[in-house]
Amino acid sequence: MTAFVATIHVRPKDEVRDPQGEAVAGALRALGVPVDDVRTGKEIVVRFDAADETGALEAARRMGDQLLANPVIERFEVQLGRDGMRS
Amino acid sequence: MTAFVATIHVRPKDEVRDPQGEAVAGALRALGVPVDDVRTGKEIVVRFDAADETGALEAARRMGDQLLANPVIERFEVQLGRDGMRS
Amino acid sequence: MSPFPVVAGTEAAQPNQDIPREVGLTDFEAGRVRELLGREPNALEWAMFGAMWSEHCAYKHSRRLLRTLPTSGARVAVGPGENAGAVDVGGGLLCVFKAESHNHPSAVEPFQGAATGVGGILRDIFAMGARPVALLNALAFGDPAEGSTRRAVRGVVGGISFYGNCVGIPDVGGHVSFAPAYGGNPLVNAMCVGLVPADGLASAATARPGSAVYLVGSDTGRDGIAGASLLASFELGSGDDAKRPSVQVGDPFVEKLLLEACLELIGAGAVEAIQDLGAAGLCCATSELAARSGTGMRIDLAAVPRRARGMAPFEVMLSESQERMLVVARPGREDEIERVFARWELHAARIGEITADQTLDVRDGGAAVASLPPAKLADGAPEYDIDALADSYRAERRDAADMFRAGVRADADMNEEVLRVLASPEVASRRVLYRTYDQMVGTDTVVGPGADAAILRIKGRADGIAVAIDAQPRAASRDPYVGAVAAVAEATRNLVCVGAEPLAITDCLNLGNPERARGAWELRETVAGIGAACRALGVPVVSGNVSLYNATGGIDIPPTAVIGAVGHVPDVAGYLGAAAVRAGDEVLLAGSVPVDDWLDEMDLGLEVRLQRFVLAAHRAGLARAAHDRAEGGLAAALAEMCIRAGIGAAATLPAVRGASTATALFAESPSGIVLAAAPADTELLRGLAAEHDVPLRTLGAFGGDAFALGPVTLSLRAIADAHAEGLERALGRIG
Amino acid sequence: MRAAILRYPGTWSERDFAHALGVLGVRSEIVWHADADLAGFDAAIVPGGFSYGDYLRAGAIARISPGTAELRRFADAGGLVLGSCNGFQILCEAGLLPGALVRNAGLEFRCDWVGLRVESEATPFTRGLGGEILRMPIAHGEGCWVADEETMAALERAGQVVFRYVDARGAATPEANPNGSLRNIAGVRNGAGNVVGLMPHPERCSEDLLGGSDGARVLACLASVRGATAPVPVGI
Ligand SMILES: Nc1ncnc2c1ncn2[C@@H]1O[C@H](COP(=O)(O)OP(=O)(O)O)[C@@H](O)[C@H]1O
Ligand SMILES: [Mg+2]
Repeated sequence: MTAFVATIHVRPKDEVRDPQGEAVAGALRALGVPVDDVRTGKEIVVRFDAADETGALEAARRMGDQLLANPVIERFEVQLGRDGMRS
Repeated sequence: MTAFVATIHVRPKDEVRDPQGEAVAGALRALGVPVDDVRTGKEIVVRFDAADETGALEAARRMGDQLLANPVIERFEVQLGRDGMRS
Repeated sequence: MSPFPVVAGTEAAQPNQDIPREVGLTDFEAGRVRELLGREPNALEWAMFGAMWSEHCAYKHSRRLLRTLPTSGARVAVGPGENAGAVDVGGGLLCVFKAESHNHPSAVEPFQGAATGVGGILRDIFAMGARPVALLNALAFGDPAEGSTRRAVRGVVGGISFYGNCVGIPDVGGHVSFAPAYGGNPLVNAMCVGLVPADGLASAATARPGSAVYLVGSDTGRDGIAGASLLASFELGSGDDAKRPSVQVGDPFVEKLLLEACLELIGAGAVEAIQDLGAAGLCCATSELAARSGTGMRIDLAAVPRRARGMAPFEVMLSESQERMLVVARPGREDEIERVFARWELHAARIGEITADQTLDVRDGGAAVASLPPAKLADGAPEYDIDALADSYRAERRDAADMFRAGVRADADMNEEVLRVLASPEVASRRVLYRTYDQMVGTDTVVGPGADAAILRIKGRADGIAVAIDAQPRAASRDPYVGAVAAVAEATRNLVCVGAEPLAITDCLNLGNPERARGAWELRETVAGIGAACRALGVPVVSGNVSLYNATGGIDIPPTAVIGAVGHVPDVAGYLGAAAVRAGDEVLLAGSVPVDDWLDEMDLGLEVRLQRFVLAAHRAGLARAAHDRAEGGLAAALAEMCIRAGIGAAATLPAVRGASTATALFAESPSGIVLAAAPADTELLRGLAAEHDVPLRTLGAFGGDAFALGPVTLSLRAIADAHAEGLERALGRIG
Repeated sequence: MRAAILRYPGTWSERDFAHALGVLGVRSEIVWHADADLAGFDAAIVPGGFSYGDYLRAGAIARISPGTAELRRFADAGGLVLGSCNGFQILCEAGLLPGALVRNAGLEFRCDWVGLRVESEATPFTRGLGGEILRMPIAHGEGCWVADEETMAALERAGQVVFRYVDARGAATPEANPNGSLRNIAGVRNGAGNVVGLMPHPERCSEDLLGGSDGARVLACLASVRGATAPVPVGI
């Protein structure tokens, strides 16, 4: 088994309203930054073991599908790396 | 002015408790994924105009400092790009 | 000038059968539209009719029946028809309330569906000028052992908690049912209660020609599920993701600002008329406000602040973006309106004005895009008579509805059975759900969730209000009429159990397909049952909501009439509860004894006498505590009293000829209330019961730390744990 | 005693505080964050709510409001500041109090009654209450107080922990901790003692009718700082 670290980026789908983004945009404007648009998302960094890269990628995608993202309003992307801190 | 898009990644500092990460780790284990550790963060995607790359980077850092991250518990990183959608 | 100016649109010339169908109108309805207008509508106009004449907005199948409900009474200040109903609670104060369903959006996205359901009902209340003081919710889910149900519970409860907590309105009560039939179609009904001085009521019927119209709150985007069917007819580029309508996402923060700003302006007298935006968005709000006011309105869609680029006029008209209100300014107060909304950091866009010509004149920049009579949109839909279809249904007898008694064998260990019933998802404590709701914000909650009814004080006064919400889907699945009667009886009985006099109810009807014989019959029987119960009990219906076409896999849900009841508590400090029991108090059963065949007929006369008796006993200071017999029968009722009071009891079962022990313990016959009374008071209590012609039996006494009822002996600790942990266990949250 | 109650967009406990203080005879005024002027007030209350929806982090956007700048000036000049719930979160975000408040362990919003032990009398809000066990409601989703070890140790040394979650017998057990707060911390003060924050809601338990009146004991400390006036009548 190899130690992997996957970062799963979860964002609201483009057409879905993001009230948090709207509030942050307002706050940034109040700070004097002329922002056009703000969208907010989550990133989940998971350290885990897998047999190989294919297995790791598959596991990370399953996490996104089954738990981390709500497919009705969110989409996610996986970024995979070796876990240098552990292996 | 040029249209930029900055992604500010905000993560809990290593020594700070991350209840959300703990909960996700528990849920993933319940799903049968043997995860070692989970940390959760936010990503804020900001579209804005700046004179040049230096100015844009500075503005994005200021957003992180003044609003997007709480230095007591979080650190942040800026990733900067041109905003192809607008420019 | 012709009343219908020429309107842009290529379809205007020749009739097109596809468009009306695609916006959900039948050929008959389309014909009626053409007849009313005397011309062929353009595409946008068809879409507006399609939305306004949908079942959701027009009550086509239920309106005739709803008219049979009693809606008037000495305390009724506002009956059905407005955004919410209102009763007079004395001292110049009105209590405004309504329940509404958000089932279909919650089935698609439980969290946002439930959250926006709460948002919608809040807007109905503050559109009346009332400050919301409490929320309640009635929910129904599938089998709690299923993963999908568990996700739905988490999502729905999470959404309610997210929205209500952020706006800062306490959630004080609710009702939860579980049955497999709700698996694919959970029910999410939200109720809100507000208070307003009688002279501070706002209305959508008070706009006058010449006044300015503002659209306030969130920007308008492509949100809204109703849009989905419409989009097809406008053939937007398929695969263009950004143009697909999307799930409505709620922003409780904006709702809170909207609430405060609207109440401030209404309180200052700056608002001439006001209407919230809900289903069918701007289309519905503009046409209803104009129709109710008997005026016309001219609006310019180009003035509507948008969140998405490139929105077409029909998208702006039909968007269901949340947290928006339509506000008509009193002439001369426009600056004040703009100033106050700006201070609350909200957009207020002046989008048009009220006109005298009875036309809703919609423009997009310079171009006229729709021109329709608002009254025809709002009230012109046909009403369908479902009587013949209902008559054609042959009701089949179904199984007994008392789920617990039915499952208990005569030789079962009754100790085990009592624990099983107390821990069952139908009976177990809901605390695991409601502890995620703020129950106390506002500092008016005297009794919150977990009691028969919640009690709210009114600051500066001795009196207060009580609220309860209930449903009887199991009884209704066998007999919708009896189920509806039982739901009204239970909701009002729950008020009586805390010492409140029932004033009025709101009803939220969740039913299946009214175009099928059985659905039509269930709808008719349900409304008839509510009407009969309300007339007998003297409580009018002041508001309500109908949600049809609820089904899982083509099978309709059980007819589920959710009843929200509001009562008056003369002295909140001296409320009646279930917890004030003392050792030595007698255990009494007032009203009916548990029987097997209660579903054959409900004795409304006894229910009325029982409620009057318990209120009289409370007023005379003869009852220390009360709790009604409901899910889980007498065993659950007495156990719950013991748990709440932290005290045991030793009682016998009422002897009923022919009734088994299981029936005596678990039958859910209505019209029964367990009372606690000091031994010194029971003589007078018996006299009072006789006066009211209500049977009253002494079953035993409270005291000790054992729960003993007939053959059952359990420790207080055991019944408390079963009741406390049952729901968490059923939902798989603890092992 | 004249107290200002700060209202941000999304605040919802301001009226509750005004009512509770009124019952105790303390005059208060609700002030809007954007043009807050605290001159002339003896105390400022930062009440509960969801300022700016608590988007990003609870209290994060409120931190950059002019009201918070005014609050900082007021506190620096020795004014008394009490933050409850969202108010505590805002004070931490603003750096007026140490530590930060993150999502509850278990992630759920919790509304319940909790036990609190008063750990420090060295604040104007707890004078005479040292060691007392109080019952108060909480209602929050981000009440897990955290700080690095150094801050934590310094705080304990200086006696800046004001309230701890405890069980009925006064023990700071994990079961008594509703949100996973470090060392069961429910409330802290600044070094000078004039700024105090706590997650529970004293304004919700200031009358017996509402299930308890321990909150009134805390608010009464404030009332006694300077002579209280007669009870203020309150309507709805
Ligand atoms: N979804 C909910 N949200 C809040 N409180 C709820 C909810 N469901 C039930 N409750 C509360 O739990 C208690 C028990 O509910 P229920 O069994 O329906 O009571 P009853 O039989 O007295 O009507 C009541 O106080 C009710 O208000
Ligand atoms: Mg009841």
